[in-house]
Amino acid sequence: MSVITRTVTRVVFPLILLTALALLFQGHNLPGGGFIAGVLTVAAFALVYIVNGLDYLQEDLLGRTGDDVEGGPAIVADFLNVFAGGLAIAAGGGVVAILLGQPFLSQAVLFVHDLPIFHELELASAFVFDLGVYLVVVGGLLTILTVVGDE
Amino acid sequence: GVALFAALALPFLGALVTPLVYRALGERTAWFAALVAFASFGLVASQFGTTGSVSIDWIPTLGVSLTLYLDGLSLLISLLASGVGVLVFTYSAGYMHGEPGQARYYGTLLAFMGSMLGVALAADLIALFVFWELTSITSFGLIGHYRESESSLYAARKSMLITVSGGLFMLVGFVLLAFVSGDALGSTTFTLIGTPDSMIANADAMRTALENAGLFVPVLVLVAIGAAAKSAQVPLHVWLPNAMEAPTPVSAFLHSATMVKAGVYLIGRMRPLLVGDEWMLLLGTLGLITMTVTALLAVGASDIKELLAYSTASHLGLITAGFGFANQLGAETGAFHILNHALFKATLFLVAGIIAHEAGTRAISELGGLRHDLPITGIITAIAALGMAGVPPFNGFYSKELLFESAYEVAHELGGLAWLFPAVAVFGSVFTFLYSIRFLWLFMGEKPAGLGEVHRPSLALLAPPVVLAGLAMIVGIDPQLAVDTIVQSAFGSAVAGEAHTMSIHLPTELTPAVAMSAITILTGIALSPFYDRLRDGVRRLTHGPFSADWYYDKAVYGLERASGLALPRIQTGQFRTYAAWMLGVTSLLALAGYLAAGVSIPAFSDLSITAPVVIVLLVAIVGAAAVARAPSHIAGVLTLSVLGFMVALFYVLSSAPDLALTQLVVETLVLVIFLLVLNRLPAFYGDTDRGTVARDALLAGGVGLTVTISVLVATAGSPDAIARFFVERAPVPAEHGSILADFGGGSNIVNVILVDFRAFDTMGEISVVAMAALGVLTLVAMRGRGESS
Amino acid sequence: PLRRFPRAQRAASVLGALAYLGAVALLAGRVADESILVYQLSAWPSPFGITLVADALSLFMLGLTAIVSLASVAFSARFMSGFAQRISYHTLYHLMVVGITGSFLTGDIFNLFVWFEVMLLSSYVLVAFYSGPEHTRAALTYTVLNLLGSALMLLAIGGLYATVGTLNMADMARRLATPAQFGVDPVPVLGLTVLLFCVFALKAGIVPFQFWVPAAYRAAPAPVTAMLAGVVKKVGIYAIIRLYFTVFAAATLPAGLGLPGFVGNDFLSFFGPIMFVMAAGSILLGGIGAVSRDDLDGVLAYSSIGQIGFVVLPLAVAATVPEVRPLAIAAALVYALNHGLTKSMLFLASGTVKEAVGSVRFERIGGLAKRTPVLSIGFFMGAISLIGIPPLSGFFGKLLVFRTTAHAGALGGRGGAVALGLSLVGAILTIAYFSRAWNRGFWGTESEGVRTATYAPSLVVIVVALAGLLLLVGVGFDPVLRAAEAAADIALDRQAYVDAVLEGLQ
Amino acid sequence: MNTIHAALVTLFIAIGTFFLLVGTIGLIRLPDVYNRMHATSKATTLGAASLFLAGTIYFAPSAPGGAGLTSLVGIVFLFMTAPTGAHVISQAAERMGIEFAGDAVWPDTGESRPESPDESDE
Amino acid sequence: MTQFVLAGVLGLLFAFGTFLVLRRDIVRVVWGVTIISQAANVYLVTMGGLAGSVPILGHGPPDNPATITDPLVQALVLTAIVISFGTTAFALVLTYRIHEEHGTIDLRELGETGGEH
Amino acid sequence: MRRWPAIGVVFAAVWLFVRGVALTPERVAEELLIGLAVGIPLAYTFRRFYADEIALGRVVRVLPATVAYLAVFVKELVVANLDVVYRVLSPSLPIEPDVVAVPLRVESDPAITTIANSITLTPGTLTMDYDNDSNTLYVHGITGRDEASLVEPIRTWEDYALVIFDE
Amino acid sequence: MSVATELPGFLSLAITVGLVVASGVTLLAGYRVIFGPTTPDRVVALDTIATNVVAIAVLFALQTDDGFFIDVSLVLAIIGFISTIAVARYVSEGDIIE
Repeated sequence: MSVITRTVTRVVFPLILLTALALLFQGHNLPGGGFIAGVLTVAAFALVYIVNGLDYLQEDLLGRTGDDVEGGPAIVADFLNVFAGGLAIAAGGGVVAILLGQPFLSQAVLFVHDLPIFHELELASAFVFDLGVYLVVVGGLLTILTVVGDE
Repeated sequence: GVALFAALALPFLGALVTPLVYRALGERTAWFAALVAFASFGLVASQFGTTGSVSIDWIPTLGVSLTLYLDGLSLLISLLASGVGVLVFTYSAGYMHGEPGQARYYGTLLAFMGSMLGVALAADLIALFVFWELTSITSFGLIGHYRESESSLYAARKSMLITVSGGLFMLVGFVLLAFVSGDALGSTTFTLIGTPDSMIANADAMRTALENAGLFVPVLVLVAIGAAAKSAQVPLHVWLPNAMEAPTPVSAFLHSATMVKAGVYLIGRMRPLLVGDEWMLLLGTLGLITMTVTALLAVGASDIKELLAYSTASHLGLITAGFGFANQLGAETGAFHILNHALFKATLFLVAGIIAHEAGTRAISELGGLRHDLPITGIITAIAALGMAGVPPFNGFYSKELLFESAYEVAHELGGLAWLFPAVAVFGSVFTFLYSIRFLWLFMGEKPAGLGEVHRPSLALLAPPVVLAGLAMIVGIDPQLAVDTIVQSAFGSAVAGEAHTMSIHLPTELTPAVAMSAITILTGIALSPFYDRLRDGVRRLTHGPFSADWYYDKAVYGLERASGLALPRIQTGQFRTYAAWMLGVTSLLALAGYLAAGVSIPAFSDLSITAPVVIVLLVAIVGAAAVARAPSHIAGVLTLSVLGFMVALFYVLSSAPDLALTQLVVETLVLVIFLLVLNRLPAFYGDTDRGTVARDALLAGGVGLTVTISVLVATAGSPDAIARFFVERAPVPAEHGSILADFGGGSNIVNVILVDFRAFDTMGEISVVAMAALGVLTLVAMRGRGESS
Repeated sequence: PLRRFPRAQRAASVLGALAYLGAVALLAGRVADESILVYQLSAWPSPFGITLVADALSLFMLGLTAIVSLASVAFSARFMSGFAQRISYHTLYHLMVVGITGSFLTGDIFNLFVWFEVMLLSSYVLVAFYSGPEHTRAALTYTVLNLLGSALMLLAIGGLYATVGTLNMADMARRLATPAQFGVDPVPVLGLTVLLFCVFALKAGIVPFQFWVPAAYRAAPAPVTAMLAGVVKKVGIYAIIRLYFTVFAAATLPAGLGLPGFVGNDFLSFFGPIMFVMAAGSILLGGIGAVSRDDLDGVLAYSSIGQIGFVVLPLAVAATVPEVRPLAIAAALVYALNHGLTKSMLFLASGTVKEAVGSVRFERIGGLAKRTPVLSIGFFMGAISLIGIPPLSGFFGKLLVFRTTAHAGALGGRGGAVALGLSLVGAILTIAYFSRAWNRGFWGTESEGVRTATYAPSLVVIVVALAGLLLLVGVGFDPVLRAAEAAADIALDRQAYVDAVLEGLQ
Repeated sequence: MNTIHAALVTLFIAIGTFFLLVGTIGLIRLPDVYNRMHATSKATTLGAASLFLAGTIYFAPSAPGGAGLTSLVGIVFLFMTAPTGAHVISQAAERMGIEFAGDAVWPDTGESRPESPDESDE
Repeated sequence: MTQFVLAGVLGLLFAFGTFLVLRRDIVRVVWGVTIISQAANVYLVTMGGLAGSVPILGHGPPDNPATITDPLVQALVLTAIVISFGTTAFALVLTYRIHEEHGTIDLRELGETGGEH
Repeated sequence: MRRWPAIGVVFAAVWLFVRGVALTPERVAEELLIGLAVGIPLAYTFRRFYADEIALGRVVRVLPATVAYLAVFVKELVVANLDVVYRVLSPSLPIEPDVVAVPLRVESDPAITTIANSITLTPGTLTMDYDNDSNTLYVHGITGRDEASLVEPIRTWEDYALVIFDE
Repeated sequence: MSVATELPGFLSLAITVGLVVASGVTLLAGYRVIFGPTTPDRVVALDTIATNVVAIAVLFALQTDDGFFIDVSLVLAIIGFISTIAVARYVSEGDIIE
């Protein structure tokens, strides 16, 4: 279809992605979190997928020029990896807590101040959990979209 | 001591090892089996005369322990089981020559013998029940030995159904007994006999406990059903004639010596515990009715094994009647007749096997004059059949005379219609005399032409009947010897209280019992020429709905047809009915729950809801209505997304921002997926007829109503929720160290809750998302290859 | 990611199952010595964090799960096609096991919902695994019914949270025990619990929620059916026991029950008659249904409906007659255990037959006993243990059911005698349909498909191993009974549960 | 905040809601799709944009919790995507050949609609 | 304090949801399920109580613990939303697979092709 | 050495806006750094998207043209909406719709997009379709003016776009 | 939070009026969604609904004056745009990839 939507998506796409990432990062003390970030990223990819089509997504996106694996088109394989990684990160976050001697999945935030330019930012290890959730949602929903999309 | 366990374990070990032995020895496993049987016979015999009980406790919490108790009665049964076992095994070495599946046959037969020994020796109720059910399972296997022929499958199923269900009733009786023993003996035990705090040891304490718990009659009835099912009493005798399908050694073993003895053994064992006038009423009548009815049926039988099967049932009726009578003589009859019946009936079955094996047919009508080519079997049959007929000086006579004595004595002191007992006893034993003479007649007269030439049986076939006939002969000649070796102690353990010595010898003066037996013999001889007409009479009687088979077939096959028809009505396959049922039942139950709790709808107070929320909800309702009446798929999807927007707006207005965000984006993705899926589906409109729409609307209303009520009552309460903890624990406190672990560390409480407090839920539902992805992937990937790949 | 090489995948998943069994055994050891062990996830004190509670009851169920899942994983390593396993069967399967464990171990109600979802979603996929025509259809009914169930569950949980004010089960029990001082009024709670109960009944497949059972069991691949029949049913039963006997047993309604026919003023006496009717319905329907099925799966599916009736029956008796409650729950647990073991073994056996012959319709499979004596012995043992022949474990389930009903009857509890009669009828029906299935399927003339088929020995080995396990449970029944009674006592005394979970705070 | 800020904010809010109302009335009253799109894509977007501006002014650039500049991005985003949405919709509309209200001619082709690719359901 | 309007609205939503579920073609069933799960989510939100300000706080301990809608419910709802989305997506694909296998998507003759064959 | 990091920097600027940070310099600095840490990898991942974006070298030369363009854009927007409002509210609906084909002089993608969007926002016109082999826009007009006067404001936009995208 | 003491009267009035008008407008647009004769003008209606839901969200943000809702409305705009494109795409030629 016509060029206008294509260019508009090309401009809007990073904006949506940035909002999603913004929501992810400010998830801790502003309403955000893994879910919404994941779902929004999926919406962004769905947009690209709807406007430019899957093949365009495969080429320009990732240089993934495979034939489709048995589960469906090519990039599904690494969507699967994405959500497998997400699960691993989330569970890993938990296991790390076990290794530090506390019971499973206990988050702690650590404040680092007296860093040179930005004083006192707190980075919570709950963020790791958010990241896990984010990756799982992205991987899962993208897989669903792609698989459902191309038959 | 340990010999009892060895005697018990040996047959089971033999059974386990039989397939291996069969692979090594081929057909000569029979001797191996005979050896195992003989070893356990020897072990039991070595315990002769001692009465001891050994126990390993199996389940102490339930008070169940595997205790083996040996006294007269169990010694008698176990000697019979293993002795006849030895003979049957040698017999089957000749009989089963060249038949397939012998490893299976000997294994089950040995297992059966072991479990029969278990039944005889088990001293506590559960162990008894264990071996009891094992006998019925192994007999199931044995009767279904010829597993190609339809009739033996039918017989196997029938016998299993009847005996196992009888066993279940019995189990209930045992449970009740154990329950009652709880307050009779202090602690609930299952041990029936042997230890001093067993049930039999203090029987009267048990009886009083049973009476005032009002459980005496149920226990009696349940146990009687169990025993009746096993010993083929009327009306549960139907499995017996069909069990003829089993090979003859099996039927000899099962029918004469062991399985049907299990029932009467149980009766004998329970006698000191439950004896009384209900016991006499129930078992006496049951026994005597069986005796006559099956004697009649035996007269009507058309082939020799069927005749012998019915006669087994009638003799067992006799034994039950004996045990049923509440006096010492009754117990004497039972104990003595157990021995006699085993001796002559096993011989007759083996003889029947020889006849069937050599002559080739089992039909009575074309057998005759077998004494020319089967001379020794002729003598054997003479001894056994006359014993069965109760002719002096053969062994059956003494026990039948005892029955007459006890029946007469019972009639003597009860008076009134207790006189039916001796009358029915005489009536029944006339027919017993008739069919046994008929069986003997097979050897007299000359051979009909139809019979091929019968060639003489091999030694393995001939030896066991000879041994049994010899034993029967000895018992016939001086019964006193048999009595004070074994029957005396057997009878001793079947009576409550003191047992006086029994002295059996040829009658030397005219007592009423002798008169009754004389009457029987004379009328028998008188009636024997009219045998054929009697037989046809009996056959006509049992054709229609009088044969008990009819009831059984009606019950089983009727049930099958009924369920074949009824089920499609319930499991229609229509998803609508399922959902309707489910939602209907849930809403009904929920409403019942509310009503039962007497929930009160709170009074109608102010509506503290802001205006835009009302309008948004109005739009949501309109959207939902539009979805219900959407003309096309696309319209439905669009209104659905409008509904989604409205719901998201509702979240925004009720100040739940990230909820709104998620709901919105999820809504869009659902829309996208709908669109992806929709273009593949045909645009289809179900034309709806009125009735279903009305019922659906009604059901939907019910569900809506339930939800409304639950919303109303649920929001009524305002408990002090645990949310305050989250509120003051989530954000970062003012002063803090570098690492703080017991504060959430984020001012967005929802996120902190999701990620920090109940991180496990988040784990759960990201795995749900992951699985959804996998599920979709699998569904699509598995498109081509279905089941078989 | 480990999809790359299938052999390792198979081995990894069987090892996973073994590790799971090991973990359960470890937990069993720990539970044996201090009876309830509580594990505060993510270190937040318990009414606010999620607690994993491992007491004898949940461990009893976990043991059953570990065994059944090990057997069916090993079974599926051979049964499922290579492609199926590579794609996602094992991950789905393990996620289902994770869901099941989570729901057994969790201490709060929303988490229970989440794990139900995990377990349900994976079972949707597994039921729809072979997407042949009737597989998808069965999957559809199963899916939509459970979607509705989970929606209703959300309703109930939300309502419970609104009324009781907490999600933690122990905290709930505490609040319902003394509702006044928490500002909780237990009147609306009953309805919500009924809703929840329906969801659990749907999960356990009790009448009238058993519509998905015959279809789903037939559509799912054999190891999945073994899991469904053996374990997912038990999750429902466990949830019922846990919630009703520990949590809601505390609540008393001051006004008593309004409806006629329900006496007594606590929640259980309301559920007693209801469970009784459901148990009766499922026993009769299961028995009658199984008698006229003409394929092995159908018989097994309906018989599992029948057997679940036997599990619920003692629960019904427990709900109405308080004196026999521990015994009744032990009976229900023992019966659930042996139903889980036997039924999964029977489904695996029929899976083997289906995989070899192609179908399990009776007219296609005759004379299996001749062709595969070992397999048929395994099947026979399963059949007779369900019938209740000693010394297999089914007998003890039946014995305990009889004892409870007998005791209930003897103590004059209403319906004791009826329950006894009902259980006897159920037992007779079981004999009827199993003897029929055995005659049709295993004895009789050997049909064409059976003779030419090749039976995979590893599958037969698993079936026989399970049969041996049955025998082991039967013979050494004593530890099982003690475990069941420990589980029953734990399930019943709330106090230990509450202060194990919420120790130390107010 | 002093009154002129408040006055400015109320001014933009009034303008926004007014354009919103006009857009929807346009959606209701205009006869067919293309004309409706005129009203909605212009009026409602402008309404929403002015409301965003109200938000920006109301939350001064030192926004608590980052609201100020985000609404500027919102304005830019609305201005860019609204016409694209209208464009896509009108293209979809004339792709499935909805004839214009009144007299419309298609400049280069004689007949009044293009070729339609796939199935249409009625 | 109960709000009645909402109760009515929710009841109606559920009624429409089940009504759709009871239709004969599968897409409507899925719609019904979607509506029901959205209504369930709304119901959960109402359970958390509706009045009160947003549940996010600035730095430091909050000053008004009483009147924020309790965030727990929102966390639960958020989980429920994503879960119901996952299952809805799956149900949709399942209907699509059904259509592929059977060719039709209405339940009636799905019924009698089925039955206990 | 290629150009996607430039795009990354633009992303950092946009990230500044999206987070909505207070315009105090050190807040801006740290957000810029975070934006950089976020934008660069994002730009790297989607480098193929912006493979042929405008070269940054000439941005400085066309800055005045864009400012002029934006000012005219806002004026036209307000005028457009007023007369749409007038048309919609008057009871007689004075609209006579007609479609005109406008051949475009610009043929670079961003230029066309800007033209299309700005047209849609100006009074009385809506871009209906664009086919890219004959490079003409089909505009749907709602005011009854004839074709030439309808096309005339589009030309003015075009020579603005020509300056901005200078080809 | 640097707002002065309280919201000036006519501002809160303007906001409540805006809220009522906006939600009313959604009802009207919803009407068009339900009864639009052809599919595209359902889509147009949906798009309009999305936009003024965006406006409503912004208004609500103004009302509770803490700046979180702006992000929400931004996402709302994104969502509206995406769903419009998806629907338009589906309506025209059955969607998705060529």
